[in-house]
Amino acid sequence: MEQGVSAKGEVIMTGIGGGGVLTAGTLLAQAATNEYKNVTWFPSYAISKRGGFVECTVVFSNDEIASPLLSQADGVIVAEAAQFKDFEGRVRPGGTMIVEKTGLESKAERKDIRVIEVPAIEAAIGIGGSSRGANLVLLGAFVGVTQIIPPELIKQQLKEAFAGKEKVLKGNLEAFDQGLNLVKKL
Amino acid sequence: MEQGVSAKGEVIMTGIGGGGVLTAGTLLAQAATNEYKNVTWFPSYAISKRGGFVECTVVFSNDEIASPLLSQADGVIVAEAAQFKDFEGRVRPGGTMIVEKTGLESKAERKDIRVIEVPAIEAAIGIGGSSRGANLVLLGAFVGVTQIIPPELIKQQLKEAFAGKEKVLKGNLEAFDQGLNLVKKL
Amino acid sequence: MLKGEVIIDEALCQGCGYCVKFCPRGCIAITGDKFTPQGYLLPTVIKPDECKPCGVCAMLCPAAAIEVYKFETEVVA
Amino acid sequence: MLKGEVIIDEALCQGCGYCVKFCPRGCIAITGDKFTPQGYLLPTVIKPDECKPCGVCAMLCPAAAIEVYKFETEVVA
Amino acid sequence: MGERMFIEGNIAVGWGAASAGCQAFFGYPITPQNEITEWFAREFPKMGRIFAQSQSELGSINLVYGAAAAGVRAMTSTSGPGWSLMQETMSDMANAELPCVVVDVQRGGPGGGPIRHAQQDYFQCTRGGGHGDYRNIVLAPASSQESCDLVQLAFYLADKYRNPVVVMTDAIIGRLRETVEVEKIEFGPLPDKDWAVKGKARHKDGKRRIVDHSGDLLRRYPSYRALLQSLEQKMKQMQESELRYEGYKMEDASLILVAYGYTARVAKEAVNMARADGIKAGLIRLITAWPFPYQVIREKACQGGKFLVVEDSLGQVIEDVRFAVEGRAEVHLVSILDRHIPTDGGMILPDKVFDKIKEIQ
Amino acid sequence: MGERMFIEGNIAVGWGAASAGCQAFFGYPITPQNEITEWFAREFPKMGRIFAQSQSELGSINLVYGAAAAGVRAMTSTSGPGWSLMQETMSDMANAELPCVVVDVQRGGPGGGPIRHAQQDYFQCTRGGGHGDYRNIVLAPASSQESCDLVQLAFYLADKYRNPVVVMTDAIIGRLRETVEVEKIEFGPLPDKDWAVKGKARHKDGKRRIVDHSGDLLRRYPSYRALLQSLEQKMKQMQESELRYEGYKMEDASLILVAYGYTARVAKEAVNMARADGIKAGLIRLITAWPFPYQVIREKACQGGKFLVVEDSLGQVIEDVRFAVEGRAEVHLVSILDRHIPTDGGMILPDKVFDKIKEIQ
Amino acid sequence: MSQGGRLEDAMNEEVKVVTKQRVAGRPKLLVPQIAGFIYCPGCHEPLAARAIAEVLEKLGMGDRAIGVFDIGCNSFLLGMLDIDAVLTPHGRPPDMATGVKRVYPDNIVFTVQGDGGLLSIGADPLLGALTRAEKITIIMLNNAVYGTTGGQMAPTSLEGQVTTTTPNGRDLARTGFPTHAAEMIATFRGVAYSARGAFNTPKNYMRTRKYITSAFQKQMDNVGLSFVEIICACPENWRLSPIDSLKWIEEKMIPEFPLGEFKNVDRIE
Amino acid sequence: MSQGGRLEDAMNEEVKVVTKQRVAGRPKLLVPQIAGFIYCPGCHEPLAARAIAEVLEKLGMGDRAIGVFDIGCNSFLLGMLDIDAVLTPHGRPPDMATGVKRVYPDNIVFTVQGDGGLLSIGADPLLGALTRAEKITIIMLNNAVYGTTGGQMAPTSLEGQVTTTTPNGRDLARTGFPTHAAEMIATFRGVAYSARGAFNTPKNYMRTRKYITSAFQKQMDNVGLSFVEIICACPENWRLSPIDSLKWIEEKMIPEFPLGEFKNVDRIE
Ligand SMILES: Cc1ncc(C[n+]2csc(CCOP(=O)(O)OP(=O)(O)O)c2C)c(N)n1
Ligand SMILES: Cc1ncc(C[n+]2csc(CCOP(=O)(O)OP(=O)(O)O)c2C)c(N)n1
Ligand code: SF4
Ligand code: SF4
Ligand code: SF4
Ligand code: SF4
Ligand code: SF4
Ligand code: SF4
Ligand SMILES: [Mg+2]
Ligand SMILES: [Mg+2]
Repeated sequence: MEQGVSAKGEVIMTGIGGGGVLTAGTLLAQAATNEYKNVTWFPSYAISKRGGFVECTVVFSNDEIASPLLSQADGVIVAEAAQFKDFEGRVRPGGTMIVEKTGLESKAERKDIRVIEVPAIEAAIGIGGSSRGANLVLLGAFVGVTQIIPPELIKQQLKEAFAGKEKVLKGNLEAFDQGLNLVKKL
Repeated sequence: MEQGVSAKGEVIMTGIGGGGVLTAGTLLAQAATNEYKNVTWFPSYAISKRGGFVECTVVFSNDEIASPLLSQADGVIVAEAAQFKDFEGRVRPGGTMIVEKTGLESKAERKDIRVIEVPAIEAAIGIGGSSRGANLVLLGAFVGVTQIIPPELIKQQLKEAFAGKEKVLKGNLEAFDQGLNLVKKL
Repeated sequence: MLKGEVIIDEALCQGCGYCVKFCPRGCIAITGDKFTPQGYLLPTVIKPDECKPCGVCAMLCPAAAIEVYKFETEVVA
Repeated sequence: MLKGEVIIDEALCQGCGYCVKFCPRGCIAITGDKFTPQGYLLPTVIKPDECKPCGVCAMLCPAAAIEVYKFETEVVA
Repeated sequence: MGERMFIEGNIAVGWGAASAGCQAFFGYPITPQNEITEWFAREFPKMGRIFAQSQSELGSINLVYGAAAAGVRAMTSTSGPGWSLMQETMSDMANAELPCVVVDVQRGGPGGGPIRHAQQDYFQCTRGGGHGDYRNIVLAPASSQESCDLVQLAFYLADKYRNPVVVMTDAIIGRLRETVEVEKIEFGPLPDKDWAVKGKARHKDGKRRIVDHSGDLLRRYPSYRALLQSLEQKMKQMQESELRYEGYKMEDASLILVAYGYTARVAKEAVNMARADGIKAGLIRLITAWPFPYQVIREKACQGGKFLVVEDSLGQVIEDVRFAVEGRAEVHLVSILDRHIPTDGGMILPDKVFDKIKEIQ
Repeated sequence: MGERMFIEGNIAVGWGAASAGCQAFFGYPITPQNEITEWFAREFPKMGRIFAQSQSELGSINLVYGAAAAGVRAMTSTSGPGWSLMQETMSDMANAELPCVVVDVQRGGPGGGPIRHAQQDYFQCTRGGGHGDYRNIVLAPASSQESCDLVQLAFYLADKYRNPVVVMTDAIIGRLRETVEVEKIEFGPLPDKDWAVKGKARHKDGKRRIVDHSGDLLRRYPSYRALLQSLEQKMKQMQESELRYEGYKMEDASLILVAYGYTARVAKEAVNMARADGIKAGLIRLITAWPFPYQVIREKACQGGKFLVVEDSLGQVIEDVRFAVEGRAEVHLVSILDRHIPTDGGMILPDKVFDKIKEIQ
Repeated sequence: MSQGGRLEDAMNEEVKVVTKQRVAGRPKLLVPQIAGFIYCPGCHEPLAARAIAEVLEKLGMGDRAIGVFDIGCNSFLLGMLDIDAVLTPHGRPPDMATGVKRVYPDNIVFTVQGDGGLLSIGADPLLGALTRAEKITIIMLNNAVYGTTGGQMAPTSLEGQVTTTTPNGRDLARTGFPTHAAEMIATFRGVAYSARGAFNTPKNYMRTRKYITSAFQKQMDNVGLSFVEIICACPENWRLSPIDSLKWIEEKMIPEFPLGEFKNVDRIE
Repeated sequence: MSQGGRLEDAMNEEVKVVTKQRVAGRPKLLVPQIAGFIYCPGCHEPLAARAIAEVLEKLGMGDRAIGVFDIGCNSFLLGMLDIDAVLTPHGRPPDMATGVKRVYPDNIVFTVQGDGGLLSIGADPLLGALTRAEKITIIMLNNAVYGTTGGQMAPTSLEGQVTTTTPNGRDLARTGFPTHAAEMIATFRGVAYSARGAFNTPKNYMRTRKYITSAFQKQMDNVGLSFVEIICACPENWRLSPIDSLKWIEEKMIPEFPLGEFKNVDRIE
């Protein structure tokens, strides 16, 4: 097994409940299990079960993973623009933040991190007619920018997850690719 | 209120369950409440609820009563001859032991206590035709020997307890008196 | 003329469609182009004039999002 | 001739009197002068010859203190 | 003013509750507390107060929850197995901040155990008992008189802190008959139970009241953290203000016995025996088992005293004493294994304690 | 040999139980353990093993009692409120000497509390929990892998000591998905369960067997005292033989963190951060919460170390640590009040612990 | 923002409103769902809150009613009903209601519980209250699942119903039969009233409201325990749309759980 | 020391015994009461042990039976029956019986419980077993009181009955109505058999023994849960002599609790 691109990966992903964020995080984590000895995926719900904020944290490493909960991570993906300010502080210095552009009202204050605004909802609607794929667009953008893991692994994961559901699979792959593309120019 | 005969009284009474021993002990304790500031009465049952050994401990004093449970007491009344050996050790040096004579097979070994054998069952049968009053005979003998409390107080107590039940009262008073008489000669 | 007015609170509506199903006069419909702030499809009173304000839509709205009024009017002009 | 023998275990009997009450032939009685080791009044088989050993006394004895036998005899002498 | 009675601890509990204005008692039979339930069954209807026999100890405590939520003083009593069954609701009442009094007449354990005395529920009583972070004040009477008085105190403290209070007694104290002065004790004023549910019509402001054990619905507190902080605050205040113990011949004592309930009586006798023998023994008798007199014991340990815990269990109080002395003093134990008869019929008697005193002094 | 899976702690519990040869699971829904019950509902019938949804947590533990009495490995899982409901029977099983495994996936308390993580059942788990004198071994997994492995160990220890074993996890460990090697672990031979009830026909000697939680009927022990002595002996042996903990960077550590479960993971990260900063921090991670490593901690305290307890409660483990250090060392706390969000959504995160390390070092 | 605007349209037409009257809408005792505690779209449980509110208003008992709510989705009703309320540990409402009622015998004291909460873990308090013939009203929402905890089998789950603990459908041989609460409770002597309603049609809603009225009335008349079971859609755990849930109630639930009154007596002999 | 001596007398008369056969007496599976755990004189509970022993012997199931006993006077049966046995915490036998039965489906698993233990604190396990239709047998001894704890009111106590918690007689308005277990349990779909017997006459004893036989047979045929209630004298707490207790059963108990079978089906639909 060839060593992954990165020796250790840390990602926090946040958004509004309903599964999208958790699913995208799971895809990333599952993909990483092929490359890393240790992978952790941790979901965190807010108090209410419906419509509240959720976040998940993914860590992968060939060394022992001490804490699967992180104060700060190298990568942070914010799927709900309103949460941008809450999560700006949770990026490690030198880290990357991917933010949904739709609804984004504030600007980054930190200078020691890279913040990339991605019009994921727009892109998703462009593909499937609904915002559903937005999380995958964001994930694509994140993987594209950070090269944290080979994109093919995520695609492989998608194929396994949606085996037999060709239409859904196609839309998801497209959304993920769109994310990769959106950040190519960067 | 005149001070009672004794500044502090301690009695352990033991026998076979069914209430007789506990009732006799209660009479003594109730009687003592008229003379003493503090009185304790403690019943102790063996494991089984029917037919097991019971014992009760009565303490009265004008000072605080530290422990209502006693390793040894000044007075010990054994209503079941078979228990004689078990309780010989629980008499304080210089104390008095009243033992049912019927069935008594062993002799006292201690020289530092006074042991008085009382044919209480025999006496009770003589009075009421059954052994039922034996505990009161023993109590009478004990009070008679030790003068631990004025006998009238016990009789008063009996009168209150069996008010309206003249026949029972009469038998009980007779039994108690019989106990007092049996030890008069001593 | 007795008429009905049906007011749907968009902040409360959860788009279940019960009002649509139970209006005996077919006054309400989910037209598919309007969303509540929570993102649910929002029903619309499509035939306001048909409403004989029976209150059934309000009665079975789990969100208690519907208020129904009856009123009489006369043309002024 | 078929006869019954009823044996009451005195160590077990609690003197409830059920055997007395239920013997259809009145064979058992509490005579009032015998006690069990626990001090209960002990029943006595007062009419041994009447016992057609039906087993009822044993069946309803809570203490299972009764054993009933049937036997046939012939006079030897 | 009070009435002098010659009654056992279990009965004294009833008179104490009646004196404290308890309005509702719910109980389920269990030895050795039956006398309590039966007392309420007998006396409360006569007083026009509420008695109901519950379907179980779960029922007992949940009925108490209801009556307490309605704003009246309510209580139940039980023994070990039943006490265990109450733990979920005890935890809920701590969260809901509902006052109530629960009497645990300790019997032998674990499990079905023997139905006679023991002192083995100390951990369960003093560490909250149920799940989650909370504590109850635990009062431990050592006489009939105290059974009466501490039940009254328990009601007062329960209302003061809006928290359950446990009266931890045992089968010996419960059955010990003594002369008792039954008298209503005044502890001072308490705020109205404006939070209680009574139907809106009974509230001056006409607004609804909610009793909630989750802290979630309608946000009694702005956050879970705020609730916890408030509970912590309450626990601290109880610890600071409600510690009660009796020091007996402590001034010059170099060997200090620690005990509660019936074994405290036995220990006191042993102290007397030791003193008569010239041994400088003293006793710290826990009146509150929680809060626990850590500081008092620690100070004594710093002064070089030795300790002897007397408890009818395999050793629970001793852990708190060892915690308090912080390794500075020897801590010895007379335990349930030292009963005078090696069956469940045995008790810890004064001689045994005195022997131990002589052995370790 | 094992199978590599990417699964959450709650699921790992299931695979661990299956590997250990658990034959019967009984459970009642409660968040955050539902995944466990649902796993057994899904997988056990396929394996021809017993699953039944119980009517309540009382039902869960009592069904387990039955299956355990019948001689098979049986378990249940629950969370705080349900755990409280089980205490009567837990105490009974200790007396009856019945092996079983109970998983408590801790959530917030007291009472209904929030259904998310917390670590507030420590006292209840480690002090026996129910009435009477007894203790259970308490295993505290800190990862999915350990959730799988310690459940297997739990079954072994339960059978070894004929005593319930508690696996105390929390909602974070329960939901944390990690790579797990699922493999049957061999712990060595155990005696036959010759004491189990199976109908006389199944016993070689043809004689009846009785499972009794009172110790009274038919006198399993010659006296109550003998039973208690045997229980005490068992507790001592567990304490001597079953202590398990992980020491992390302890050799030269002068600031020692103590934690279990999820906060142990967080604490480990904080130790790494401290070390990177040149601070000599180390970690004692409890694998058994009872027995507790008193001696280990005491020795470190004697060497002059400082302590920092990290636990998601108002402070329970800290009492054991303070007990261990006997006043010889400072003991600090990062508690539930130090969560990163002041609602129940918060967790204790590594930064907070690291800040505290810097503050106290 | 509100929509509808029938009235505004009328204004434009230069008509004059002669009378305007509210015909239907939120009852006064009903407060909106609380943020963070919002029922799933199409859930019938909030309709129970509405029905109770309407009945209490009609009886004029809103300020003399005390609701005792279980843990469960049904507990959100506590937030919605503007009356004094007690939240209880799971399964315990009949006990707390008893405690409250014994203190305030003149108030209406009722419980709201799920099918899981009443019929499974709630057996101890339920049988307790039935045995003692407590003068309380128990309202049970039957959604054939444990809703809150994610859709496990309940005592009321139907044969073959897929739940998270019966992934292959409920197998009666292994799990027993659906409990018929209204019928079972009616068999107890201390019960004055028992009925089962539903909210799947306007007619059934109104019928159910009548059942609740009768139940409260029995309590006010001090006759005995009264009970109302209400079949409620749980689209979330049935994995159906709200509209399909109505169909499922019609085709599956009601055939198993017939609607109607099972007991109605004015005096218990 | 044994008495009776009919045979010895015969010997004296110089007769020869031709045949001798045991007609009645202690069943093999019945061991004597254990010292320290002895029923009160006239208590009917030990007769339940006898009846069960006789039935098991007849069915040849003595070594395949497992008894699950509650805490209570009824728990002394555990000592008397020479079969595998489990003692449970108070009220829980149906749970333990379920656990055992699920492990050994081919054994006869039955419980013995008091009326207090089954109908009051036992509601949780009872309803659980009824709901799941467990294939176990429940035997309930109805003595109208909590015997062991000294005679408190039980759910089965009669109107006006004096107990230690109803010192002025049971007041139905305050405490509810006597529970009719056999009838109530018969209403559950998962139940195959339900009956009530008594031991107050030889005929009733034999009838009750038949009920127990039928109940065990249903279990062996795997039909459903089976239940037998047995009215038992408790002279101690009724404060009556054993003989007067029989009269009380006849005149008070049986009119309230009629004897007979309330359900007997070979297949549950
Ligand atoms: C003692 C205890 N056990 C389990 C739970 C978890 N729990 C919360 S609500 C609930 C039941 C939900 O089902 P139901 O009563 O049918 O109500 P619904 O949500 O369907 O309205 C359960 C099991 C709990 N809170 N407490
Ligand atoms: C949890 C719990 N609560 C209470 C008790 C006390 N207790 C022992 S037996 C018993 C009930 C006795 O009544 P019943 O079940 O009718 O049996 P009986 O003695 O009349 O045969 C009770 C309440 C207990 N052991 N455990
Ligand atoms: S009030 Fe009646 S007619 Fe009008 S929209 Fe509503 S349901 Fe339709
Ligand atoms: S019934 Fe209410 S919630 Fe449902 S769609 Fe209509 S307005 Fe919205
Ligand atoms: S029935 Fe049995 S116990 Fe009763 S008197 Fe006869 S022999 Fe004795
Ligand atoms: S066997 Fe029958 S006839 Fe003989 S004594 Fe017994 S009951 Fe009477
Ligand atoms: S889970 Fe079911 S019962 Fe709960 S709110 Fe959603 S639809 Fe309603
Ligand atoms: S108390 Fe009653 S039930 Fe118990 S043994 Fe005595 S007579 Fe039988
Ligand atoms: Mg439900
Ligand atoms: Mg009974």
